[in-house]
Amino acid sequence: MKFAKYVGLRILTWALTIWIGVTFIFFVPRMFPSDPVENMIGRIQSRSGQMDPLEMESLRKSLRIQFGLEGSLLEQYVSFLKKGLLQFDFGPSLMSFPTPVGDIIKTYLPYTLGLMLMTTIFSWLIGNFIGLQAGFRKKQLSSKFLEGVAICIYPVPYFIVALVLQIVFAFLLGWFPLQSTIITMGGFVIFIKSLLRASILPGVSLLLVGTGWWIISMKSLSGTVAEEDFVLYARYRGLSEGRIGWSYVLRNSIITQVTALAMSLGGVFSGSIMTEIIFGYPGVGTLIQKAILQSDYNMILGCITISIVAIATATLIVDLIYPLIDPRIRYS
Amino acid sequence: MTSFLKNANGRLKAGLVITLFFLFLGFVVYYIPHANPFSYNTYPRRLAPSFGHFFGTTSMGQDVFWLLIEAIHNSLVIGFIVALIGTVVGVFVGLLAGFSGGLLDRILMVITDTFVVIPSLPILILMTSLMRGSATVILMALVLAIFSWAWPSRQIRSLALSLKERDFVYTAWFSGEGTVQVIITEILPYALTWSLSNFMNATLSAIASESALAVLGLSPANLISLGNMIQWARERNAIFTNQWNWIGPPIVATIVLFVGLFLLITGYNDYLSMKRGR
Amino acid sequence: MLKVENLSTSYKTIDGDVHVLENLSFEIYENEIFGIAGESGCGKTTLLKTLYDIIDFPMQIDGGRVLLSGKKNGDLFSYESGRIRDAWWKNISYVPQAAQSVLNPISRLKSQFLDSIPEEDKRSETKEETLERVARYLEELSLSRDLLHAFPFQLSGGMRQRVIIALATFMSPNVVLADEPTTALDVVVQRGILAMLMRLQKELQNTMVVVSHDMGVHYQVTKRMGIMYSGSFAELGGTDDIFDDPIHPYTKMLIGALPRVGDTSQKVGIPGRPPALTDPPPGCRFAPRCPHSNERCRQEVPEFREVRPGRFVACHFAEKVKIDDRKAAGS
Amino acid sequence: MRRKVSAFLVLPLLILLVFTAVNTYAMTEVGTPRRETLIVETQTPTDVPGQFNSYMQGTQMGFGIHQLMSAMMWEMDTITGEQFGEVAAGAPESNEDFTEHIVRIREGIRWSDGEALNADDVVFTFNMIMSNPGIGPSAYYNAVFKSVEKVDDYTVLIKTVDSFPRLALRFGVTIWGNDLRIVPEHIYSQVADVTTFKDSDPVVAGPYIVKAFDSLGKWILYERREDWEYSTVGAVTGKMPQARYILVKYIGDDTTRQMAMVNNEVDILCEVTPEMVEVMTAMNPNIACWYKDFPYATSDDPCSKGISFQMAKEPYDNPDFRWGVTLAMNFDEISVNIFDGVGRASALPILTATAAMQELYYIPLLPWLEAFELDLGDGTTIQPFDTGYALRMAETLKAQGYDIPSDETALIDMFGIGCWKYAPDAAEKLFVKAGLEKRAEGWYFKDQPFTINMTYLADTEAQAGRGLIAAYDQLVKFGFNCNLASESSATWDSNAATGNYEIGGYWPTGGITRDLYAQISGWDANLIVPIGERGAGQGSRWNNAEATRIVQAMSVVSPDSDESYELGMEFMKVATADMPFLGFHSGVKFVPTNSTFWTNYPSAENPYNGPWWWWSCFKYITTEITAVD
Repeated sequence: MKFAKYVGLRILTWALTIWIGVTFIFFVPRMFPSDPVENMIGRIQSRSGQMDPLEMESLRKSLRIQFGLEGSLLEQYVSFLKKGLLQFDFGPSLMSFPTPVGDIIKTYLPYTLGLMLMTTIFSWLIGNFIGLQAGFRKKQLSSKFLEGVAICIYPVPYFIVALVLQIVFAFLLGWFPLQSTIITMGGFVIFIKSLLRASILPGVSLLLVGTGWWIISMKSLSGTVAEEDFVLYARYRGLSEGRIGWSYVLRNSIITQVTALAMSLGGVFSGSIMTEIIFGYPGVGTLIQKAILQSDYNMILGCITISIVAIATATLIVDLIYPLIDPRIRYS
Repeated sequence: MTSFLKNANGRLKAGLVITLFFLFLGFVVYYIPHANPFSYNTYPRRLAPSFGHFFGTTSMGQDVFWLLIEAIHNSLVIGFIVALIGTVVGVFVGLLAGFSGGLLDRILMVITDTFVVIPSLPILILMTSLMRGSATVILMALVLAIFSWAWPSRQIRSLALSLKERDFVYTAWFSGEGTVQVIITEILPYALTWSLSNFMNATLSAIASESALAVLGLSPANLISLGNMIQWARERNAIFTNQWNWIGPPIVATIVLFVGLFLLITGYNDYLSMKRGR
Repeated sequence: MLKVENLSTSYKTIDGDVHVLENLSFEIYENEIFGIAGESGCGKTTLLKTLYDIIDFPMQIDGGRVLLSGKKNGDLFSYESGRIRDAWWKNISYVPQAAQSVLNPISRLKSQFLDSIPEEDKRSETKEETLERVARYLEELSLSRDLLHAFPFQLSGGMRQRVIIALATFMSPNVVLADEPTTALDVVVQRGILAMLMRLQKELQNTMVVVSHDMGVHYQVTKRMGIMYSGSFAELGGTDDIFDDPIHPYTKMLIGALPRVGDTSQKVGIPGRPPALTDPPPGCRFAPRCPHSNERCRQEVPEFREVRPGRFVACHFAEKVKIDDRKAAGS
Repeated sequence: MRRKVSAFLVLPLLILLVFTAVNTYAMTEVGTPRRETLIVETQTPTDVPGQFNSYMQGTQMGFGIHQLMSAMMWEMDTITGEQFGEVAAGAPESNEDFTEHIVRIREGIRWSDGEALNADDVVFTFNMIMSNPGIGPSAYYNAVFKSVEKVDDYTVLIKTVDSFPRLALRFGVTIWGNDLRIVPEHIYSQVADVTTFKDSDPVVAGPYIVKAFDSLGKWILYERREDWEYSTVGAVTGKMPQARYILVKYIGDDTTRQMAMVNNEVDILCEVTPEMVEVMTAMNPNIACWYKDFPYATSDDPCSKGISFQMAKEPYDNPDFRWGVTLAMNFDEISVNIFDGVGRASALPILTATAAMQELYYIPLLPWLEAFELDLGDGTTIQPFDTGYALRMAETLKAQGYDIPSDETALIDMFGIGCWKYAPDAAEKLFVKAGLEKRAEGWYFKDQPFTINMTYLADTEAQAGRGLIAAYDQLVKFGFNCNLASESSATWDSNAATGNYEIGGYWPTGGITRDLYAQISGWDANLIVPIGERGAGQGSRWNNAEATRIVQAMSVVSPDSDESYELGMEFMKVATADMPFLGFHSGVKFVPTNSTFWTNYPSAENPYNGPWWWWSCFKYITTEITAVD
């Protein structure tokens, strides 16, 4: 019964988190002077010179009506909560009017999710593996070396890593495309091949930075755990180092790392935005940037709402599986 | 001091040396009189490094060395403001939540969790792109600070929860001290030790966020920061024109500063845990 | 059988080496419970660690050795310091102090039992058979077999201690070292644990070494015991003998401080504190606290010698003070 | 500008080129033979891939859609600035008061499905726009047109509500393209709602059809029509577009773009910075711009960049102040700071000094400009026009080792007829005259410390952004206290419309046709609305009665008449005296091409068209670009 209460409380927090986050996102862009209608007129004007005054006036009027920007802020907010949160219907994109925001996000979301999931999971696994070695076998030269590498890579600003990879592997060596081109026509094999080619550099750059962090945190965690009584005692019991590392040190430190994984997802998402922009990888990150630059309220709301929901849900899931890996929570 | 030097680990020492060096550049060298480094055509353009211009000049005739000094200064200032706000607010909210418990704790934690979960970069992009018109160092720092308090407050809360159980707090409680007083006299010293390490961490991440925004072209246009310096050099194609003396220093400075701060943080934490272990 | 020969150990610190054990020599025999008593900081745990061959930085052996020898399943074995590790759990096992935190908090007890069983044993039987063996063993010790499915945090402190003792004795080692097995437990539970240890020893006919600062424990369970003071033995001999006729002034004070049935007088502790190992006094280390000490005590280290068969004492006046003090104790 | 790009970058690249050229370049990533595929950059990817209907909003026309497929009524020769009929057979034949216009339709154009393009399609298109409020310009069309009717299969009668002398100028291409694109009636009339019809497999009149497109919106592959001779281009020129395939592709950020170009992964880039040209030309000898060598860029983009004042605010409303700003700036330095001195000075406000405009307006105005005098307020005057700029810049650049022609005509073509003088003393007097006060701590206005807020658009147009930063630099050096801010287009567009700025780096300028009406109609003072409101044009809020009179007089005059030209000249004089916009250079565009696979791009040596790949005129360039071999 206690467990049910735990689950219930977590789900409530999850819902509240999303609501607060989304409300924040809804009001922020509307507090600033930028206006999607002006922006669209500006775009038309800047590509074809001066616009006839009469035409500008009539265009402005019709766009206001079409974009549904006439109602009061509160009305817009209520209808957004109703449609956006409950049905994931964010209305039409303003920069690609009248195509629904949902349709556009649907095209790009899988790529961002794929990249993020793959790199997050791999960097978590690799980082924790190396971190465990480094923390558990502190004295070995190889662990010191790996940790040193991690310390040097981790703090390097993300875009610098990405830039260096791009110049070296795409430009000088030509192993990978300069920009992520994914061939969506011509069959599944071609698609997968091009997807892999396009994802490797962005993936590796995310991996490098991400792994560094996991190495460092896992190292310090497992270093601490390795000095706990139960690990020492396991050693006195004559257990093999491998067994101690796996079943005693790793299992006890990984619990903390699982929580940290959930907490880090927001950061991973930010990192993936930078990757997408630098490598031209098609995804929600680039979409957000473009939407912001063109004050496409609906698109901004859509993308960020989805990412908030995704991250909050991932955190929820982690919290819900947490008892499975930590019996102390399960039984108390 | 001597015992500190004796006990400090190599990391802490290296981190301290690097960080102090940057503080020296940013807050001492910075005040040596020099021409406004932003100003164009102060010197001939594209000079190679020389004694007069340690890192040469840019395509706009600015002295790279002084740009770098100013950038370090501004980046550190942004970092410190953000870290200060984040740490102070974080400690306050965390302590409040941890000690009040009940409904207030729940509410504060839901809000905190929200800010941990919301992906910060898109919102920073959003806010900076909308308010660039009026952005200054302070404003930039304030925006970055929106996301800098949540994580510390979570940590401080759990620290508070565990401290709450300890004897001396009970004693203080029973001896009739109020919550606030207990917090100030008994808890804060603990929290402060932790805060110092958080402060450095927050500085680091604030500088990183500012740089990321700058590289997206979203930092204020005349703010000389490390990120903006990299961005300006990139805009003028310094990478491909081999003006390494221009794009190199801010990148190297960023990396070294980051590694330095990072070593300082981890070294300091190791030092603390070693001290506690004694 | 454990044999200690001229053993000296020290800790390396920034301020120089701290000599903890100085030139110890004694033997622990087969089929006995041997007790080591003494105040905290006297080197009990260091001795135990050395016996168990846990020699980790900053601790080191400066001289002498520990010899573990005996016979198991018909095979003779002999290990000395540095190799004793190879005998861990088969021939020698260890019940640690702070038993509350020595089990992996997140795995079930059955897997922790399985972990301790050597590969060669596991190969000859299935996992179920092994577990069945463990379960039966627990039942022999009057413990529930369901414990195997439990997590450490679900057990009470006493139960955890019992499980650890079961864990340490399951492989029937020749020597079991128990470090403060009853500390931090309430009296009723203590008694249960001690009874369990005694019963086990009786059944296994092995050697058990019990380290405790609590003289009561030694009185109850040990057959022979040594009393440590500041890194070496003050007195060593049969437990009953020592309790009946303590020779060393320190031993006397320890026993004198014990509560007795019907005695309502206020018990005083031993005045003063044990010397710092970083800067031990010359001569007899107990001298500063000893009511009988004289100039000789403060200068000359007393020899640890056999004053009568099986009875060793390190005091210049081992033969002399005996009578005076017995009077004093009687009054 | 040919600085050494070190062996570090060049050597590995050359090795790479030698080893991989044959294999890598045989096929493009979309599976077409590289030698038959012209790869062109598009500046923005689309979020609605597969949407080709130009009347559905959100369609990214610049993605090759309007360059290769759309049918325009009138197209434009970008070199001479003269229009010619594309779907129309010639200029409209209007009645006396310009209310009825006969438009003849070109015969011989067929849609890509074989149907003939005729008056039905044209009439349908007009009526479709007018009857669909969901189409952006619908309201405007209804305000302009009374009716559009078919006379016969190849003749259309258009009646306008008022006198409308500029039918072709307004509804044909002048700059970039035009919103009026003829659609196939037999397709669009079958569609329930043309504003939500994606038209994923478009039937077109242009020379190319869609072969494939990226569902992620980053590229579209076009294939030449089998019956290209019946396409618009075929019918107008009789020439065949050379490339069998054209791949229009989004390349990415500047770093990626130049790397892609150097690696021959793209043939045409839209616009780059001079620093990129320097690197690309050094690393790949096949890369060139409009000029092979310095100054590389064409200066004929019809949008001059400079600084725009918010003239509803004090003291920016004062011409003396604006002239003060003009004279406080050293144009030579600004020019070097923007594009290393490249670019034609475009000193007249509003009108851009393209080659054609320089001939038409700038040079005829030169005597007047030289004689033009400003009253400095203390009894002295200054003649602010400086004809020495071209020579000075030529000397400066020669000293840096560039090969600069010495022929005066060439120099004037390169650097313009002149700029405004750098006269800080005169500027100071003008500021004083405008009511400012110089104190020891700096400039004061109305007893308040005076600060200038300067804004530029961050995400686009490096020329404008750099120009404003250079201006900021100049004003700071002059002694003003200035703030510098960059805004995203989202913010700027609102701020520009509501007048929420002081000095902006923007380009409310133009000049491509002899008739200036389209360029100056937005400066009508009647369009001014108070600050904070959004008006129709006039973001700068220039309240000049004389200029307004000229604009209104011009609106009813035939664009081809001499009267229109005279009014244009007059407007320029009024504007110069009042300085509502300070122009720096004409639109300087570095538009690089790569002749590894394709050659004969339009260039200074062979200027058969402007290098405007992103304009609808690109289709006429495709017939000239030929394959190497």
